[in-house]
Amino acid sequence: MTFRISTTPLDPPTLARDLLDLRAGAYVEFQGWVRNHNEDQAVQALEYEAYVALAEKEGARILAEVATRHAILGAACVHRTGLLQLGELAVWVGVTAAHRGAAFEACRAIIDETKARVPIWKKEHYTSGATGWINCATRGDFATPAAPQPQAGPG
Amino acid sequence: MTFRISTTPLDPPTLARDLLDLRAGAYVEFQGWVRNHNEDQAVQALEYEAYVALAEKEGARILAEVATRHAILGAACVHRTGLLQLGELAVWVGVTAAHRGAAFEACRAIIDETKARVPIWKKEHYTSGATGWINCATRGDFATPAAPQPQAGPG
Amino acid sequence: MTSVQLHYFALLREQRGLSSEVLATSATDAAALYAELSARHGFTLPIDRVRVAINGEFAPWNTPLLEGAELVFIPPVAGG
Amino acid sequence: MTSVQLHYFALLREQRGLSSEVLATSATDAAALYAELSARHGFTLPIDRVRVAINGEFAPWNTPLLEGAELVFIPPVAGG
Repeated sequence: MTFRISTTPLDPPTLARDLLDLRAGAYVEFQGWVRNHNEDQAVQALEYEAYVALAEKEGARILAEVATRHAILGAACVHRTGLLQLGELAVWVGVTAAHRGAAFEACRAIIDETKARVPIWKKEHYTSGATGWINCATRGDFATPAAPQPQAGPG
Repeated sequence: MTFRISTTPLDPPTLARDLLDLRAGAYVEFQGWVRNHNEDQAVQALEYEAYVALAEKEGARILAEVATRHAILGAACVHRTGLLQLGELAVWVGVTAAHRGAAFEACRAIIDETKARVPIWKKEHYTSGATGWINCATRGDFATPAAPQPQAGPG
Repeated sequence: MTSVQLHYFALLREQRGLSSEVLATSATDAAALYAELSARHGFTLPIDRVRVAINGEFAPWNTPLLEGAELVFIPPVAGG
Repeated sequence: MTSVQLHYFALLREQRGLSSEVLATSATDAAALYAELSARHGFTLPIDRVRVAINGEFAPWNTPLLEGAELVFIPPVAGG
């Protein structure tokens, strides 16, 4: 159960290796890739920034919470920071379980909670030359609308 | 969109490579591993057998159906046959989509439908020396209960 | 008599003791043929847990048997 | 006056023009400090879209400022 911020490229097979478990019948993996558009804008690159100490602490809490709610055997999440090009891997989540239902649900919950709660920020660089911090627009001009604010405080 | 039966080991990174797509923001993968137990019995190995021609036809229908119901960009599934040892990869599903919701739902649907409809059979070899074709028990003595029968006729 | 080609998989292959055969039968549809073979070889799966494929496609049990047809009886599947 | 350490990330880092600073303030809680800095540096994010972390943990906005505390204002997150 590790949640880690990485400044270097992620290699899924290497990451998955730590989750090998002979009790596991199901392995579900999520990869978030830098895609070439957001809403109607053409994207050229993404820049990720994290408050590493708190991100890893909050991420570990997410993994622990998910493990109490779903019958999983293992779970891990690694998130990149820095400037990422189109097609690059921004976030990886891997989950093992005896049965696939728990693995799918836990994997989904981990990425959902990570996006909602972990102090990581994303700046889009558009092909037009403009840039925008996602969820930070205050006049609704270019970035995506803010997600609902998570509750203050851990947990 | 390919569904394939393979008599040789599966390599997830190689399989995933065919799904790379700059429009995709989400990639979800399922791996079914040979686990060391089923219900309360210790398993030593699994033997998979397929009616290859019909399996690949039915599998292709599943992928096409799922693609009409979910906003995905690509999907593939490969299933092993032969004798597999503990920890070996029996089935691999990969799905890409612009957004993660569709990728998770489609991946889950593909493995669920594959297990329910595709003519592939699994024989468990227990450490006790006994064996059993899964879902084929007629006296409820050792194998898992039969799944609900799918409708006759192509999907 | 109608001559058909049969392929067996999994439990049915083991209970039949072979993978394929060509058979002359007086059965007129797939259901009757399964009943005939069950009686002869002691198949343990009742027909309502089995499906049939004819010439490479799933087919209804009451499909008439045509000369040269290829049949596969499909035990409950268990991929994954 | 209370002396606190501040770290800035993302939009707030750009609007502040630096990543960290040590600041002496007369604000008595985190909310008052954010208001003070917003007025001085033109932060565009209203306080209800920002969270605060004190000494490495999320904290309520009305947490009193203690000498030497480390504060981070957290803009809306967007991982993934």
